[in-house]
Amino acid sequence: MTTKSLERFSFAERASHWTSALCFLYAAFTGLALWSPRMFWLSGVFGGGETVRAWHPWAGLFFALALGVMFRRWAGQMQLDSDDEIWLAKSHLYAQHIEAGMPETGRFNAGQKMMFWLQSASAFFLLLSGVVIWFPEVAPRSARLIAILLHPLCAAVSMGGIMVHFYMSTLAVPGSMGAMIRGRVSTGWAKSHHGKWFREVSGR
Amino acid sequence: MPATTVAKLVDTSLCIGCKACEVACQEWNDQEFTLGVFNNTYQTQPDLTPSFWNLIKFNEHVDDGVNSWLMAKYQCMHCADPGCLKACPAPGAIVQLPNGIVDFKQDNCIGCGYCITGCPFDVPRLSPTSKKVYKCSLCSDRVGAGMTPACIRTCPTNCLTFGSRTDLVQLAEIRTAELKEDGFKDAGIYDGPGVGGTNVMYVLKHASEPEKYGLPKDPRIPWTVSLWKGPLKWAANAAFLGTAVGAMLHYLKFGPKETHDDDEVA
Amino acid sequence: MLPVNRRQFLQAGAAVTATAFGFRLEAASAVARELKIARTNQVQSVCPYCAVGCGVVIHTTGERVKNARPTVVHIEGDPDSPVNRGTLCSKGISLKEFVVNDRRLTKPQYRAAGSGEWTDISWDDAIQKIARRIKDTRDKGFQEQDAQGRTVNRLDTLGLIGGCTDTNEINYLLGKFRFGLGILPYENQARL
Amino acid sequence: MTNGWCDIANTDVALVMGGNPAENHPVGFRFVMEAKRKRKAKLICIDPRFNRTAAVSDLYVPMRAGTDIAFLGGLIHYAISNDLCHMDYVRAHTNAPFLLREDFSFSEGHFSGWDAEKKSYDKATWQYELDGAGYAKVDPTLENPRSIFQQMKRHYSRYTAEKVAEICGCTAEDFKKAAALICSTGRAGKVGTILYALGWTHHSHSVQLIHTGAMLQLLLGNIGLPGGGINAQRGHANIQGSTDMGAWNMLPGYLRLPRANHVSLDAYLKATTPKPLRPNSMNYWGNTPKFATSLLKAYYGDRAKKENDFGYQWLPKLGETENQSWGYFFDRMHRKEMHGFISFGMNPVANGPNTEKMLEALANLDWLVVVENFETETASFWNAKKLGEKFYPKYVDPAKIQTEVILLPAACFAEKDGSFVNSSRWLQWKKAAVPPPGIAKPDHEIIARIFMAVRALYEKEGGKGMEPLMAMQWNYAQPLTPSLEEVAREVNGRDLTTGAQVPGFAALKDDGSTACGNWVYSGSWTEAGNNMARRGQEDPTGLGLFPNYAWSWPANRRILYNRASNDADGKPWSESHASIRWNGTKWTGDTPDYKADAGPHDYGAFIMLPEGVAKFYTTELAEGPFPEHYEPMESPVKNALHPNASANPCAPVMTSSADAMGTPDKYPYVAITYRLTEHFHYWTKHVASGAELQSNFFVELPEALAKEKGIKGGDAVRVSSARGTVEGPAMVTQRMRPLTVGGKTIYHVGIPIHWGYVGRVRGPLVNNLTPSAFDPNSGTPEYKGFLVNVEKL
Repeated sequence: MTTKSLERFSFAERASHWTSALCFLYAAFTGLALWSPRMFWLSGVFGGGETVRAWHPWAGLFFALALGVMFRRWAGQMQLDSDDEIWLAKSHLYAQHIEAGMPETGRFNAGQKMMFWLQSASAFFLLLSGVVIWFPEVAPRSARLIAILLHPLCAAVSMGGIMVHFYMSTLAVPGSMGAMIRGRVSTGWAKSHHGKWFREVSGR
Repeated sequence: MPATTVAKLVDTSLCIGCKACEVACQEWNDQEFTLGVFNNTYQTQPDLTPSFWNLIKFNEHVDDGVNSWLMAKYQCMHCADPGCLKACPAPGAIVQLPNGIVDFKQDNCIGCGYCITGCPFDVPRLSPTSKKVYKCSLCSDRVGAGMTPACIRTCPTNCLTFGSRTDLVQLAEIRTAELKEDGFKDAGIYDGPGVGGTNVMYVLKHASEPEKYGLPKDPRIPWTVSLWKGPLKWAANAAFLGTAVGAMLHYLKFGPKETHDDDEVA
Repeated sequence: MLPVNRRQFLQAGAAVTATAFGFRLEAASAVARELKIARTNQVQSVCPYCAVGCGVVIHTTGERVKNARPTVVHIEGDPDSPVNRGTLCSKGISLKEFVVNDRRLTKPQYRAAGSGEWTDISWDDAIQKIARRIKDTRDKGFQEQDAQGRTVNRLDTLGLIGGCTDTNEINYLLGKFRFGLGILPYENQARL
Repeated sequence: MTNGWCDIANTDVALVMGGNPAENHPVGFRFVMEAKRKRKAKLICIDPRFNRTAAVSDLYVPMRAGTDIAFLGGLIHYAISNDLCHMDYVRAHTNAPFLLREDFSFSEGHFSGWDAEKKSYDKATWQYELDGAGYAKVDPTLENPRSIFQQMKRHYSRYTAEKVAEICGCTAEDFKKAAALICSTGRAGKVGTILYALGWTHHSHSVQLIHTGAMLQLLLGNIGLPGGGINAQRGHANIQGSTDMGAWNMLPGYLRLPRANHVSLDAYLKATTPKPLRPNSMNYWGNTPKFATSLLKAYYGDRAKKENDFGYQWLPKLGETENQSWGYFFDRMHRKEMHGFISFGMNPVANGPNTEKMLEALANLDWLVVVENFETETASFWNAKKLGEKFYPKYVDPAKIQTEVILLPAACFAEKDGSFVNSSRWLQWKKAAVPPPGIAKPDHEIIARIFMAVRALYEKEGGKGMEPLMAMQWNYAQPLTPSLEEVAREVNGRDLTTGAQVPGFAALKDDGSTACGNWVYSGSWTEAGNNMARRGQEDPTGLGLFPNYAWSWPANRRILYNRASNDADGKPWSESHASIRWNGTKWTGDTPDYKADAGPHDYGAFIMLPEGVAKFYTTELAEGPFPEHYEPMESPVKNALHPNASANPCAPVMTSSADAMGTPDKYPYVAITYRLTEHFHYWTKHVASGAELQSNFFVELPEALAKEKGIKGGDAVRVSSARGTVEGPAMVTQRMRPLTVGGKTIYHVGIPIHWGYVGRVRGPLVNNLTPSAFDPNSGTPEYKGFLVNVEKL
């Protein structure tokens, strides 16, 4: 084994990520079906309206559980430090691929950290409101009234975020997808995108 | 020719709490009769259920030593702007017929229960067994065959009347005037202007206090439901579209983020 | 009198509303859940509960079906009755539940002296047993003359009650039964 | 009812007292609501409970159970003393001008002629003062102190508003408010009705109570007018019909059952046919011989001949003073004086007073036959201990009960033809719609089969009383399953010479040439066919009479005493309220309760009465010619008018071991039993819908009493009387108010009746509590106003 590749994500990390991702996708698409009659056709793709009604909450629950695993694992690493603040202030440069003046990033850059917190927060509220919506005959009306607003609101935020996440991980930063699938990245990739982390793990 | 909007008028001043309408509804809709639990009232059930769509609420009051026992029928109000329909995601599960009847088609219902939250009157009920939502259909089957709804057909005291909405509004106005003449200065019509008018209307002796009858004071589709099904929907749609377009433009302009150290590519 | 057919019945029902509101309901109709009384036979009857005497229409199915017993599928108020004009109370509107009821008695039953349970008995045996008991009681208790020698032809050791929900004709027959046997203790619900 | 359901819509003031039509006759009540809406009629509800009728009434006055006569007597006093009577009506159509004998008197709760030993009256002093021709003397000015009007005025002068309040527990102000409204109908142009039911009949003074109501209506000129009358809302589909058809001491058509001293038809007719008491009295009951003879011809056919008194001797005879009504014969059964019992569609264990006594009585029989739709408490009485658990501690186990029981399944209403008579006296024909379930049979077939089997046994073996048994005519085309149409034709009657159906009772003869099973139904099935099945929608008078819908007894007359809706000269009291009118040669409109072509002055308006006029004062009742307030047999207080004659002096008291009576020290609360709109009697506990609407037995308690006892809504309570107990959850309510009676706070305990130990829903039988106290005239038990105690469990 040369030093040409590094382990970026452990098996457990990848497993929980993809579990939550698949659940998220199912919940997102079926959520869209339940969101508006215009999108109800989507329910046909995912098993029909009644199935979607039955499975969406479970998908959501598993999404939240898997995310919970990720949260426990990563929450420590996702704390923002002073470099992250600079990074965030200069994130427009990052978007334009201008590296000059950008601080070196650790295992996760500030954008990823923000994504993490955003997804965690919305997942928490999605779960909370989702349970209320799951059992309308039990949940108090006032809770339901808040939930039906909170749930789609969080879902929209979450899905918007995931769209960005998806873009970043596929087209915008080649190599990312491989990292999450196979778990490894090239040293070059690591150096380029997460310099600080590269030095930490490679000891260079 | 546009269909006549049909309506039901509940003249609470004529209700004697005989519960014929409750049973007529059960009987016509082949609902199973169940046993009740004693709860210190004459009211049949504490609330509507998936198989009990029409409940007389027995409201007891004593004001200044004078008893009153205000009975009011409680069922789907067949709103002109139905909150249930607004909240429903499943096409065809809740339909608003040209005659104004808001009907639930259980074949299309997915049991999400959004209608329960959307309803300002808290009427639809989710069946735990069939996982579908049920409520008064205003006997759309009977009305379709030229018959009056079962509850109205059986009402002995003319507390319930069925007809075109315009006619019933007139009748309600006449009754209100009569009640005022009889000394009920607060008499009035309750027809939910906040939901575009309901096709089930009430004549109340104490119109400024509908809560006395167990009716919500100023029924409106909950603002969260309106926000959810209105601005939020559009904002979210715009945000999704914006994100997607943004990503595309970003890629076209900046392309992918390059990795520098080619030699070390795995 | 012939039972009304469905059409007349529906017309009668609609006519009430039409006169009241000046429009026909058909125009307002747009949907059809299936009408469960669309193919029923209708018979006019009278509610057996209180003495308001509401006219009812009994909807039945199965009259013309071979190897099937006609059964009641729905009962509602008779719009032609000036008393109830198609309306009914909570008891009347659920008369179907009274007629078609798994608690109805369907066969004669017998409880022997000292027994703790019912046993089945045939109609013939039941009638014979009753006739025998009546005769024994009557033979023992029938008075042709009283103490003063006046003809009284009376029986007061056998009691008879009923009639409040039986028809006049049955009550008349019950009266003949009573006076044939000479029964004096004969009561109905009027006092209770 | 003197009037009818539809007619209630014509009223201006509806007094509901002793009834709760909104709950128990909801469909009939629609006409009250119509009157309220269309005529601005006022509805007054006087009841111990604020019930569903009270909820829609214009005035509700609470009143202690059993004090109705005091309230009504107060109204009579109020009307007379405030000059609110319809005096022209009173002068023209009542016996107010009649003079009483000088020796008639009333003091300390007793009328003249009281025999304290026999507990009955010698009625000689109650009679009218007669002239030489046997007619009653009258004073048209009503000034004579011995005139009934003056006597009545004096009798009720004691019933002041304050006295009424003291007795009834309402306030004098409430009483006056009610009185002003009710008495507002005491003039031409305004009509009031009284709607009553079991709240008036379930007393030990029930007949006098209804008499008081009728007196009030006469004073106000409300009898005979559309929208008026005194209207019993009868409780069972054909309770009116079964009364018309004769029960207890009656033959069909209200002909009296012969008594032993009526040794011949002639003696019977002499004793039961009244003589006119005024020269202008039509005295229609003078036709009794025609009705009786025609009945005998219907009963005994060709065997009834003039020579054998038309078979009169075959009829059973009551002893001279014998009473075989409910309370008496169950008492005899309890004393083992009866051996067999047949119950057709009745449930004495549930609906008779003092359930435990009923159970013991049935256990003393040799055999019992029950013909029913459902298994009843009566059919399974031998299993009461097991099914009814703790309520029958003394009741023995089945092994010790030697009564044989045969339970026969009967067809229900939808499974047989025939006619029912509603409260409006309408005979309505119904048709069988479906066959009975299983091998159940229609009642007439059951009756016929038993009767034929008994006859067969007698034919084979001989026995006692063969002649009356065999003489009864049973010549139906199919004797075992008589067609009810055939029976209905027999009831209507026919001319035996022509074979044609008689057109009405006017055609009946006393020479044996006509046969008629019930003269009041004569006209129901004429040559024109079955009039009971008519469905005509015409209403020519616009008063809701519907003369061509069904058929009303007598003679299709829809409003009884309708001649009285016109003044002495035949002019309507008011144009809007006359169902018949005199056009100079005949009466038009409703079938006149009068000779159709007789001039207004020819006869008195009340043709059925020997007086020819209506009676404020009657000698026919046991406890007095004027109604007097007596306390219930169990009362929390002494009679405020005459403490030494507190309860009805003539009311029978049963003395069996099961007949304990309670006193207020042990049982301080006044109990009333009643029906709920959700249920029908003891039937709907078998029906799913009734079971759903009100699944649970409960006890209604005033909030104040509940507070005193620490009882909250839903807490289990035990109600006990001197006879037995019931247990159930308490419904604590403000709808039952504490009443102040003679300075003492009186609480009512409300107990709905509908449960029992068999049914889809079950609960205690409330008659565990009720006393075997009865009205002396009608034999009705006292279900309203008996004493109980309440404990929290």
